[in-house]
Amino acid sequence: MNHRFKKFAAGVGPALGALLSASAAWAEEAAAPAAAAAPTLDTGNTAWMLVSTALVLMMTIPGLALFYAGMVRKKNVLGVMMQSFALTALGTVLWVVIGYSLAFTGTSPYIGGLDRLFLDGIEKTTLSGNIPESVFMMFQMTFFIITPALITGAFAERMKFSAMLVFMTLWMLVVYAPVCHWVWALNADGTALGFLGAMGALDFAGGTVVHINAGVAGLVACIVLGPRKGFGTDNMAPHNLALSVIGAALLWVGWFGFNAGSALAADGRAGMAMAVTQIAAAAAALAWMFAEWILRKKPSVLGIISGAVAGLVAITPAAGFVGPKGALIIGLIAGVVCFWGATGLKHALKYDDSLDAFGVHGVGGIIGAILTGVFAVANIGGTAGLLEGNAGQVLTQVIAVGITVAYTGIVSFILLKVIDLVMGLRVNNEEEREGLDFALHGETIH
Amino acid sequence: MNHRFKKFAAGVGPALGALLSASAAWAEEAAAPAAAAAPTLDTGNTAWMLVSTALVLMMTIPGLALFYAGMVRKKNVLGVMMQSFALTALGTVLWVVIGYSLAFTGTSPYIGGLDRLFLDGIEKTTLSGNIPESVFMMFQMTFFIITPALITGAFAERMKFSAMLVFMTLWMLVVYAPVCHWVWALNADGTALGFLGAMGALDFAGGTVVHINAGVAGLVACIVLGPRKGFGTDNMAPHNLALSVIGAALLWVGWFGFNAGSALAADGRAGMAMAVTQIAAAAAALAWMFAEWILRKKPSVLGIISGAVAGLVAITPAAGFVGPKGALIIGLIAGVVCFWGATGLKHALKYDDSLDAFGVHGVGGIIGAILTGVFAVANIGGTAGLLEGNAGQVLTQVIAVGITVAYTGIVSFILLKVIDLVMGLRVNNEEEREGLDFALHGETIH
Amino acid sequence: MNHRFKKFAAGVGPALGALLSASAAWAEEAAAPAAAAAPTLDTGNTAWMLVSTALVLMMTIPGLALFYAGMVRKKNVLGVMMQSFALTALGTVLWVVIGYSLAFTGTSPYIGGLDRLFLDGIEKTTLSGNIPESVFMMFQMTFFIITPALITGAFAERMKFSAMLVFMTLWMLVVYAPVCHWVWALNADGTALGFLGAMGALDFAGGTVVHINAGVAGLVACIVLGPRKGFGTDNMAPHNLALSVIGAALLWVGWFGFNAGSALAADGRAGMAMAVTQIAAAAAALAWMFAEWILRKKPSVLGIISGAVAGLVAITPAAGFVGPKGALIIGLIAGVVCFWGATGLKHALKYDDSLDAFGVHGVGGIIGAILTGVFAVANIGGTAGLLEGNAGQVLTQVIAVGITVAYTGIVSFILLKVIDLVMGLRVNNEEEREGLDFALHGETIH
Amino acid sequence: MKLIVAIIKPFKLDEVREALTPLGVQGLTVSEVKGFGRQKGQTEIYRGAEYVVNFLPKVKIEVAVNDEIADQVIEAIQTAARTGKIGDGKVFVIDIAQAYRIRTGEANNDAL
Amino acid sequence: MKLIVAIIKPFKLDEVREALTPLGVQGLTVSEVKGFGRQKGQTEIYRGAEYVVNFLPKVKIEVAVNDEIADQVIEAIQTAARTGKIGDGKVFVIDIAQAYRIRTGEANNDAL
Amino acid sequence: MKLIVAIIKPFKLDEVREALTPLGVQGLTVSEVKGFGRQKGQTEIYRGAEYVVNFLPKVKIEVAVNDEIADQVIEAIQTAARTGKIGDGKVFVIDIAQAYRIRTGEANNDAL
Ligand SMILES: Nc1ncnc2c1ncn2[C@@H]1O[C@H](COP(=O)(O)OP(=O)(O)O)[C@@H](O)[C@H]1O
Ligand SMILES: Nc1ncnc2c1ncn2[C@@H]1O[C@H](COP(=O)(O)OP(=O)(O)O)[C@@H](O)[C@H]1O
Ligand SMILES: Nc1ncnc2c1ncn2[C@@H]1O[C@H](COP(=O)(O)OP(=O)(O)O)[C@@H](O)[C@H]1O
Repeated sequence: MNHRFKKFAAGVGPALGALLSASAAWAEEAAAPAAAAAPTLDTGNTAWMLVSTALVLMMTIPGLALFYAGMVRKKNVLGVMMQSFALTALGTVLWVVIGYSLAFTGTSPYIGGLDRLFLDGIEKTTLSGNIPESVFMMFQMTFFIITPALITGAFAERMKFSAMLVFMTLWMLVVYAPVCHWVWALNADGTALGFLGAMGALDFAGGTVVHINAGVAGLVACIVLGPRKGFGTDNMAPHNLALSVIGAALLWVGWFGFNAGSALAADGRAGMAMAVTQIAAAAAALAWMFAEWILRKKPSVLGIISGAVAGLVAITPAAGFVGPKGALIIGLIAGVVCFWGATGLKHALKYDDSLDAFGVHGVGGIIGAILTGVFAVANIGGTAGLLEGNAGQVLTQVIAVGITVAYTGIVSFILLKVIDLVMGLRVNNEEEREGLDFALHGETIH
Repeated sequence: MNHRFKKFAAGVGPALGALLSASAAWAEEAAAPAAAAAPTLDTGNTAWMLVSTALVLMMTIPGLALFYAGMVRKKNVLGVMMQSFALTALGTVLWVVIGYSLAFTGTSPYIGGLDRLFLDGIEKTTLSGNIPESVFMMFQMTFFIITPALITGAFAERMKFSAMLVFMTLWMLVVYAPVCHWVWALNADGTALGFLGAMGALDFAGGTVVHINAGVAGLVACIVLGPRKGFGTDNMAPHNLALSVIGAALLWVGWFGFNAGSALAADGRAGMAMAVTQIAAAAAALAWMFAEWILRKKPSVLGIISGAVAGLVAITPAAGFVGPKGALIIGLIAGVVCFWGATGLKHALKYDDSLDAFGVHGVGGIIGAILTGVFAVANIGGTAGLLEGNAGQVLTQVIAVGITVAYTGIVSFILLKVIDLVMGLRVNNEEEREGLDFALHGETIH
Repeated sequence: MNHRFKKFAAGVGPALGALLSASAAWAEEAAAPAAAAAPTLDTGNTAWMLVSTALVLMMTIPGLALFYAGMVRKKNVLGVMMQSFALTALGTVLWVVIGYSLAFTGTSPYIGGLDRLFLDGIEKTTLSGNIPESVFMMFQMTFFIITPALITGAFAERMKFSAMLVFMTLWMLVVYAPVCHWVWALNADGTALGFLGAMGALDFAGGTVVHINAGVAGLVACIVLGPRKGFGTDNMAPHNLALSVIGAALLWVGWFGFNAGSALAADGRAGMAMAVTQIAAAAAALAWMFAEWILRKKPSVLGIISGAVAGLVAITPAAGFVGPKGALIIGLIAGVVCFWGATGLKHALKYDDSLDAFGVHGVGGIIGAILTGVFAVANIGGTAGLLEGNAGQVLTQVIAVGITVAYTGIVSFILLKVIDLVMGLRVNNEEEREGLDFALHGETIH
Repeated sequence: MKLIVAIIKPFKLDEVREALTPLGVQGLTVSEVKGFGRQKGQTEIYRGAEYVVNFLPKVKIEVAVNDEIADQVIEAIQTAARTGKIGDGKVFVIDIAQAYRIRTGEANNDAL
Repeated sequence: MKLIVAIIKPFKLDEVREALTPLGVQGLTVSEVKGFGRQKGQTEIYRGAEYVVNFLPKVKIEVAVNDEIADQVIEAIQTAARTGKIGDGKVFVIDIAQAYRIRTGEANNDAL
Repeated sequence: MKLIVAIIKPFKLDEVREALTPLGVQGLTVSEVKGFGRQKGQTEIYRGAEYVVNFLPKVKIEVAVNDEIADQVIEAIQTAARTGKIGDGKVFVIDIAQAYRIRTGEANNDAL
């Protein structure tokens, strides 16, 4: 899914280049009687991408829904799960109607075209590289779904469900789709179309597109909405961390689809991506655990699972580019820095990022994106990083991060302010005290 | 797994026909030095079918077990989970001993033979198409397991565990096996053997075989058993909908194996089946949510997850035949109509379908089976539907639905009445009040 | 993963080799005439092994974590989950640093070498058979992780977290790595390197390496630590068996990766392994359920899920060697004997194996390992068992079991005693009464 | 005024509440409690380990009434809660010195 | 000594506790209860089935005080717990015959 | 008759119950409560946010006894529940005006 990968592949020769191309143009040809070079469907790669799609969907529901639900107070458990579930449904429809087209078609480096509205032109036999385009579209859909769901952690326990739906609808189309296009859209020849990709920015599975994007939007949202009533004074201890452990575990397992699936093939690169994903998650989990053990006297369950997620976030842009040793270091750094992001930083600046969408996904995404430029190994992903003498790559990464942060930050802010004026973002005090479960959804956990 | 698919394929010529044949005879040849036409094992398709089998098993345990358990009262949570778990074990043994043979062998259009008792003749090298027959047998087993488990939702919180086991044993052999044979059994040449299949009825992944079959049996069962004590007066609010959300999410994810797996290959048709599955689930979830929001003032978690399941049920027979737009419409219709089925219809007729096995699976299955005849696209599944000018297909679908409803309705009724006479179906009042967890299983949730 | 399989496959020659290799491989050859002997990457097998890795990870987190957490008292739920989660992270790092190298490299029949420290030498293109070595390494890692996690069931609710980490670190390197090497390490030509493997001992997926190893270590640990305060007098009823049902279900589903994945290919042997896994689990679940129903008057949820796990344990060494009928018998025996192991035996000997790590995994593993020698079918796994006239195989199995029991028993005992002296193994009474959740981790379930 | 404390079987709660309304009882407070008494506890078995649950789930009703209707209320509770089986529970009557309605500050009988 | 029993709205608990400390109240005991009264219950809807939850969550505070400060405590509780909306709850005052501190065996006022 | 209300540490429940049986106490009622007092609460930390849990889990035992054995019961409870550490709890004694056994309608001492 990453343009570098494509370029590298394209370098191997037209045949393989075609095999790996993700453009519709090629698919057309595939339908017509094809030349020797024409890509043919690989059942092994297709099997892996079908599974990866299922795994990434599982990350959002039930994974993320549980991870978040376990951290809120009992009165908001269902409301939090409702958000992830509703965004799954909403994101699916938006992606089909126009999102996919805006993200992956067209010839502009800034935004996609409208060729694929309602998935027009995707036939049973249409290929994207050597997998069906329907599968590529579905795999990408799951990223489109989880990104807004990640944001909900920042404003948990206080946002109106209706306002959340409106905000996310706009955000997915106005923020996600273009940023995705900038980083991952390809030309027919498999070279990068999006301007960030063309610039040479590396993002294997979504450090910028997914995590920085979501983390920064979350930070903006929690500041615009303001803290929960009683923040800092009332006891807001998590209701049931067992749910969060299940969620974190399913996120970890599902992340194999997220990262190794981003190789778009069941090959050595996917294997390496899976390995570094596991290594970074483990290293970060231990790093956070020991940091907390030393500083707070006790290693907590919430700590170790948060660390694992931090490591998974940080390795996301790097998977497919770095090796085991790089992953180990990225994980250790992410674990410690995100621990600080979710504790020191947040308390210093006093914003109420309820479930640390920014502290974990924003901070972890930024660390990962930059370290990708440090640890990239040429004969894994085709691009060398700082350690292999390509100092420039770090700068490229920093620029890509900066542009993403600025764009999502500004646009998210504007969207939220407008919606606040039009319909209001927050539930009233009565509803907030009563809890979103009953106040908004008429249900409670008994 | 769908005969149309086979027919269509068979049309392509003996080679492909062989590739898709499910008969042992062919497999023998495959073992021996084979002609050019002999099917060979495709590791990609096999990988996908191994995974699909795991995904569909996951739908029953823990998926369905959780979906149902979250909706009952605390005193019955374990009892409900016990039913799904025990049916998984029971169904496995029955399938191995005789079920598979009754469903997929023989030459009669009405019931299978006994060639595969205890799986005799399935060797390591035996192929079914280009996957091992052991894998095809396992994939089908998971459908045999989930169907009776779906029924348990209709009589939750009041049926004797012993009577449930006896009823399901008979039902799986006397109802499921033949209906499965009618719809999916094939001749050696890959053409339809079962009379419904031969008639041209379309059922890609089990609209009739699984959902209508289970839904109608459930309706009959809840009427024969009668309502729960206190139905309509006592507060029977779900104990913990968080469990139901997890369950619904796992059902959704697992359904990819159910529907895309029914392509029996990792190809473009599987990809299209996965896409329409996702689209219909999402559309139905939103449809139910908004219908409830408008009519009941609040969008509930139980509502949106019920809608998603309704959409998944309705797309089941249609996946592999319809395209994205058709799926969108099928989902929207299923969401609204099943909302009515689980609320208006049930309350109007006053039967106590505890967890809406009929309201969601019966109603959704019927909608899906009929709409498949409307939206079928020739160059996806090889059969045109009403919109492509093949009006007759709708009638074929209606007939298939009618026959299934009648058969399962009548036989289920007879089985239940007989068992009621012999051993009684219901727990006594004392046990029902105490809750099945302790009364039947000697355990409680603390 | 089993050496017999390699021998067998290697023995049959290019013909079968070709038959087992995937269409992709053929395509390659078609494109550029390749050297017949050179192994090429098979995308179908790789896809299945990527998925199997994810499935086995899912067995530990959240599977085993939930299975165990549901059986303890509320005050220890998080502490139990913490152990599985921390061992996942710890095991990953240990495996990468040195574990993998010790288990699978070198030329000694007793212990591996250091060629793969920090995974040195595993490149993107490095193959192991026809899958990437990175994937083989990852798949094996998940076994390295779940084995110590299984042990934690034996000393639940009373061991210090710090001491647990120290013990497991040593145990994984000093016990798991060598035993794994003895059974599964191969020479370059695919013949067995480890002395147990070379001896002809059959262990397809870890009866000795994983289950006996963990079960016996658990037994030793619970005896060395001594019983929980109030064992036999206080009410120690499971807090929430619904969690255990979810866990058991995920273990069952994940076990497909464990057993069918151990074929290291998506082929007929994997299909057969999946089938017998399902059959044994179901048979054992029913056997335990009916045994309990007869002896204790009520069939319990804890009983049926324990039976399923017992069957899965027992079939683990046998999968890939036995057929459906053998699996049925192995399951029935395992269900009844493990029921006795977790009830009669434990209460007779009065040790406090809190969650029956030995009663289920130790006893089940021993039964399975020995019965593998009885029911092995030559044309499934290449080795005949007693029933096919190869009586010697049973003896070989018994010897392998004996050696494993002795080694893990003795070394585990020494490690525990030393750690007890150095830092103490148990929490103090105050902490034990308060519960590990708060005492050790500073958190509680609210 | 009297505080009538009744410990009853949980499934009798609604019947008791309905029995009190006609007597003019406007409110009551309920808590989930566990009871130990003549009624024998249930036995739960987990992997062969038997646990006798000595404490059975009961519901405690606390209702404050003025002295006039106290006897009727006591009578009504017993009638509604009685199954005749062991474990039906108890009624205890305690004197209340003062009572207040927080919303209005009304005192004693007016507070009930 | 008096046992002051207050049934209040759950979210008022902290305010009430803070209001009592200045009066020298050193401890109190709290339990979660369900209240039935004039305040109407909420309606939950599940797949179209409506359940009126007659019993609303309340918190019961039990605080034993010596007679001197009883009236201030009663007053303080009401002030802190009052929202003016229906359902604010009640305060009941009961005489205590004896009181003991288990740790020391101290009796009556010294025990509080 | 007296209603003896004891607030104790949860893990002492069984000991207390066993201490009362020899005195002829046939039953008692238990509820889970939260206690606030001299004993300091625990601190839970979640991602660096510290929450002091002011309210500690306690168990409330309510046992109605006839006047004769009241003092022994009070004594027995204190002895069984005492650890000597802060937070052991309290015993309050309240007069019961009337008592009934619902099953039989028996009154007062016969009801206990
Ligand atoms: N002396 C007592 N003090 C307080 N509560 C009691 C007492 N005796 C019984 N109870 C409560 O009444 C319940 C029923 O009492 P039990 O002796 O089991 O049956 P019965 O009241 O029919 O004789 C017990 O579970 C307990 O909650
Ligand atoms: N007679 C009573 N005895 C015991 N508790 C009562 C009584 N009346 C009311 N309560 C408790 O007080 C709570 C509030 O009473 P309610 O009538 O709803 O409002 P208000 O006290 O403002 O009139 C009730 O939920 C119940 O818990
Ligand atoms: N005045 C009081 N009224 C009601 N309950 C009290 C009172 N004081 C203490 N308690 C209860 O007794 C428990 C123990 O009291 P505490 O002051 O912590 O220790 P100690 O009783 O040893 O001095 C408290 O947690 C609370 O539940």
